[in-house]
Amino acid sequence: MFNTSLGIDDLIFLAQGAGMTILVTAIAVAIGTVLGIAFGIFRYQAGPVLAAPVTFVLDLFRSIPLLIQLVLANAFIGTVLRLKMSGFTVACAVLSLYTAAYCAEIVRGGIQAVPSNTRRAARSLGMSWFQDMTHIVLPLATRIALPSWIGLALGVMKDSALVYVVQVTELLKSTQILITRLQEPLFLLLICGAFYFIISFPIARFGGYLEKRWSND
Amino acid sequence: ADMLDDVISSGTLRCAVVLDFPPMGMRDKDNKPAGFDVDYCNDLAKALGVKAEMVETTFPERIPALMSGKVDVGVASTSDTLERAKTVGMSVPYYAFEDAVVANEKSGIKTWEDMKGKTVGATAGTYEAIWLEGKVKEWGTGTFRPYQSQADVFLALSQGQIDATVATTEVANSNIKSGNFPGLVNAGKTPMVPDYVSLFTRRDEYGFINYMNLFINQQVRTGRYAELYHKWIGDGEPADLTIHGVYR
Amino acid sequence: MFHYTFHWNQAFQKLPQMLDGALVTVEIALASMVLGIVFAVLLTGARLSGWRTLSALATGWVEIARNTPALFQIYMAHFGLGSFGIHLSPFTSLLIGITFNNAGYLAENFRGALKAIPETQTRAGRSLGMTGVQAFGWIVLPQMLRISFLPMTNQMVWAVLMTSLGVTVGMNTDLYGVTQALNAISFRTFELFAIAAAIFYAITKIITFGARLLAARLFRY
Amino acid sequence: MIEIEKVRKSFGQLEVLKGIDLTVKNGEVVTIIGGSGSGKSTLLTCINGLEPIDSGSIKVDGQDVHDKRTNLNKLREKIGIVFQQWNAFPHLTVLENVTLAPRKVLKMSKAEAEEIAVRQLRHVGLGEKLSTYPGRLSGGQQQRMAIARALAMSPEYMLFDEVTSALDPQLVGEVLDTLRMLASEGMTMICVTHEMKFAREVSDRVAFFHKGVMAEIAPPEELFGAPKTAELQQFLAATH
Amino acid sequence: MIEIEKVRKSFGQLEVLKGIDLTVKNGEVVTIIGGSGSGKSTLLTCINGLEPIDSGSIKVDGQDVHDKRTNLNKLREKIGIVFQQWNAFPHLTVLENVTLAPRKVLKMSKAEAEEIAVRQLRHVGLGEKLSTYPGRLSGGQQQRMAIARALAMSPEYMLFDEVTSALDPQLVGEVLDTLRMLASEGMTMICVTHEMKFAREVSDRVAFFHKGVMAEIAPPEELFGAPKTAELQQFLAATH
Ligand SMILES: Nc1ncnc2c1ncn2[C@@H]1O[C@H](COP(=O)(O)OP(=O)(O)OP(=O)(O)O)[C@@H](O)[C@H]1O
Ligand SMILES: Nc1ncnc2c1ncn2[C@@H]1O[C@H](COP(=O)(O)OP(=O)(O)OP(=O)(O)O)[C@@H](O)[C@H]1O
Ligand SMILES: [Mg+2]
Ligand SMILES: [Mg+2]
Repeated sequence: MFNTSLGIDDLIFLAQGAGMTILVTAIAVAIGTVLGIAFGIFRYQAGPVLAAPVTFVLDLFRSIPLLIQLVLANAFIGTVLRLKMSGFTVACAVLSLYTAAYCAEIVRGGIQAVPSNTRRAARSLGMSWFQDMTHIVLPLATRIALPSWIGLALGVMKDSALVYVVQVTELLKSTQILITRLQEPLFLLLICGAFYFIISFPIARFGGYLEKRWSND
Repeated sequence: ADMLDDVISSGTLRCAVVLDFPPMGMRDKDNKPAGFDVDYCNDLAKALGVKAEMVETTFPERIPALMSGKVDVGVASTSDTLERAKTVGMSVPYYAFEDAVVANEKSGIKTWEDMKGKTVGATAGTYEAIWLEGKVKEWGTGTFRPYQSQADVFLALSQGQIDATVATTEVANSNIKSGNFPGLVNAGKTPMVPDYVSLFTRRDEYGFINYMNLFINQQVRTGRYAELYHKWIGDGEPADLTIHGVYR
Repeated sequence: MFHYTFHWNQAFQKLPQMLDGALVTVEIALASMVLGIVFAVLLTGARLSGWRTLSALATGWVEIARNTPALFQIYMAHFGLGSFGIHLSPFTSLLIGITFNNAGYLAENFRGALKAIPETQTRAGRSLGMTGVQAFGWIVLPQMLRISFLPMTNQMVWAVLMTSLGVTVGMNTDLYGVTQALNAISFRTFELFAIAAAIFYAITKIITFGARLLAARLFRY
Repeated sequence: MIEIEKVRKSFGQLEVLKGIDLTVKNGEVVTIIGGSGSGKSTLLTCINGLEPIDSGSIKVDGQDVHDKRTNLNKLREKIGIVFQQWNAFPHLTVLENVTLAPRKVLKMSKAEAEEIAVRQLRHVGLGEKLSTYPGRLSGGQQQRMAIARALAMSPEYMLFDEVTSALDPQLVGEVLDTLRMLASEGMTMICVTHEMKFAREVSDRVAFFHKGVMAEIAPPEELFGAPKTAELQQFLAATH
Repeated sequence: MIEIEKVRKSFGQLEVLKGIDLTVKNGEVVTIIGGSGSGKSTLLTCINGLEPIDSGSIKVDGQDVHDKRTNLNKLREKIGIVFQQWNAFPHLTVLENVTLAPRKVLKMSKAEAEEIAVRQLRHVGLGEKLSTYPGRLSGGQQQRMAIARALAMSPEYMLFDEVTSALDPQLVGEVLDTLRMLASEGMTMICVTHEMKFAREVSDRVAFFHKGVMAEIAPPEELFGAPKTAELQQFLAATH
């Protein structure tokens, strides 16, 4: 384990994988959050009946293994529709919707947690629905939802390990490639695990801290 | 335009290659793709006058990668089974393997028949895996485990998670020789019929399939086939790609 | 409209095999949940024990489980332990991986739930002459399980979804493994995985629905 | 002037207001008392159009609140309301709480809004707390901030819904003092309250609600001194 | 008899009880009043051993509460205590709340425990609510249930810690009535309360706590009629 044949090039190779993990995560979380906010507000505002189709579709993304979502999307886009789309694009698209599905729940919960009297106070001051949303509800919902949202973003980063099925070489896949060549599974896996941990742990802690701080006032 | 036109006009040929299958496909010390299949893809691209792009896939994913439009052609040591031919179009064989049993010394396996009752494994979705799983079922004893990649199979084998695997002679020798896996032995040939492997592309791309057939023919005629064999596999004669007694 | 001809028939013929796989998937998920809850209770106890080493070990478990990919954990359970000469079947490796993950998430949850129960509840129990253990068992624990019930349901759904990662350690009898094996032979990728998706969806719905019924029976307050 | 006529309102099956009639003249202070669930809060939220009504009419300065053509946001500018709880916008400082609506709704400049806000906050005794967040304020201070916030819109009417009932007994006094001050300044007010002493002292008229009906309405001496209905007698006895 | 002698108690740096002496005879009702943080609740939790003390001694029927050899669980069976809030076990019905301790601690049979429980619940006026969950009860009913639960252990002493202060004004009366009833039945009680009227009416003696010291103790007429210390005068003035 200590006399490894892991070279500097290999580390760069791993770093590229890590970069891919972060890139895919960043894109998915960015798009997924925007969509999630839209879906979340829609679900809250439209009521259960009108929102039912959206609710159903979003629920699918939370009820089917991500691995299958990726395989199916890949097969559908490429095999059935015969569109030429890179694995990277497919991965980002699926992960974005996957993120959006969870994010919508978080947003809806956040909005619901804003006390109705606070909203009434805003409306009573003559603010319009939109002003109430932008100045009162979303800022407050953000505070309530941010810890869960951080959890979601980290979850997406960890789940992005599955995009190897659409031929995207992210961190875990890069690690497996190096294992193939160097045959030092334990050492390489520990490096890989440590990387995820080093990114995830402080951010998760920060989320916990925010949650504690904001629930106190 | 059909795919042949598309590839030529796009300027890139995207090949599905499996890179944990030395010496056919692997990564060199710079983690760049290398191996018989990689060179073969490069040759095909050169013949078409385009650039080659290697898209790494696992064994189970190589056909889905083609079907979902991620690649134009598979150069991935793909056995030309009739089942697969229902989905993709196969060229004439461009290589032929013989398979050998690779065992962990401790298992005491000396011939392929000793595998009976043991825990064996192979790469999910490969010709060997399908044969071996069939054998385990036929024996009615022992366990078969499919792994996602050849690397995981050898990892499992060297850790002792499985007792033996079936791999092409080339892969078996290359892995044993690499010294990465102490304690592995070649336990002789299997009674499998030689494993002819083809290039594949979409089933309805006759133009392209025709082109590939002629290309394979040219590789043999020009001696490039033998040259690649010596470069990657070693001394000796490359397998005969014709089968006595039938047309193809 | 599509250039693709669906072969649903061929795929549907494999339904019995896939349903057998679904059964294995549910078995693993259930077993990993039961074990996960047991370990989570132990971990929670360890973290509150005040014994430094024990508490640090438990916290380590919880944080690793929560901060690395499940795929990584399952891979480690097979090949990581394999490096130490511990050989586990794919089934066991998968079960260990998912249990490890479940226990970590649930322990964190239990800790939060405990915090949400006012200390006066224990005090009220103790004032009635109950021992600490009695007060915990009769008063705190039931309330903790109720607060954690929804998260436990979610974790159960997660456990089902995580079984799909078993293929990386050679699992071929669960729903995803069976589907992949069938796909390797026929390559009706879309059809086969669409059916698998529908089965997974049904399983998760049955779980959430069942949990709701159970909750209505268990928690009438 | 607020004119409430035959207002009926149900939530699903439950009829919460069963035909309420009430006219509040400018400068008048009307207090509403009554048991829990008798519909007091509901009436207030109907007055500024936060809740629709089923029948009857509510007119503020002659304008029908529940007419579709009424611009409610506009109308609400002149009706301030303060609730029992969660009045503060916790993510904004005290000053921002008060300036938000003048700036966004009345489109005042920041300086202008702040000038008014500071004046109103001083008025309710919060001149020192401008850049504090509500989370750091006591409940009584939060309620006074909410009053200042409503006043900053220069409303002509103020509605108060049990503004002291979520407060610790020690803090009740400071909020009631603020209300007394407003009353003495001639603000038209409707106050729902449980504080009988306050009601007696400050109101021109006190209304007693019982199960969605305004069972009695009279000047305080009369209502408290000689309750007519058995329900009011009981209610007053219970709250001693 | 409860004998409290020179009891001192600190939380970290903060000395909360600074030498308290108090003897409560059987059948006596002692009320404790005093400002927030003066150590009233702390004293009660020390009496039944929920909190350890730093020095001094507390004896109940001659048995030292803080002696290591004392079986506290046993001792607590004869000291009932009811807190300000979160007394009810929300996951159990009213009947189960009351029978839990008799069954698990006193090892009564289910039938026996239920018989006692029903009797006590009727006693506090909850005979109709046996299979209701506490979440469905009003705050006052919850507190009365907590009292019944303590009574079901047949305690000889009852400690009450501001049992009405989390309640709506309407609900205070019903709980105080229950306490009055207990007092009239001769139960030995220590009640911490903010309700001066109640204290005056029901107590044999009233103790005034101030900053961890028992500043005054006297029969109610004397204590309320002629407060000696400036602190008590101030305190009484503030609570009018
Ligand atoms: N949004 C709502 N949906 C359904 N029912 C409601 C709603 N708001 C109030 N109610 C019901 O209407 C009735 C009257 O409520 P309201 O809040 O007006 O009473 P109140 O007189 O203000 O009582 P309190 O003194 O407790 O504040 C109650 O039974 C309440 O449960
Ligand atoms: N567990 C504890 N840890 C630290 N400090 C405590 C603890 N319990 C009480 N205190 C502190 O001890 C002091 C006395 O508290 P106590 O609850 O006895 O006062 P009290 O007289 O009952 O007041 P109140 O009328 O507000 O209930 C307070 O300053 C309180 O903050
Ligand atoms: Mg109300
Ligand atoms: Mg107290």
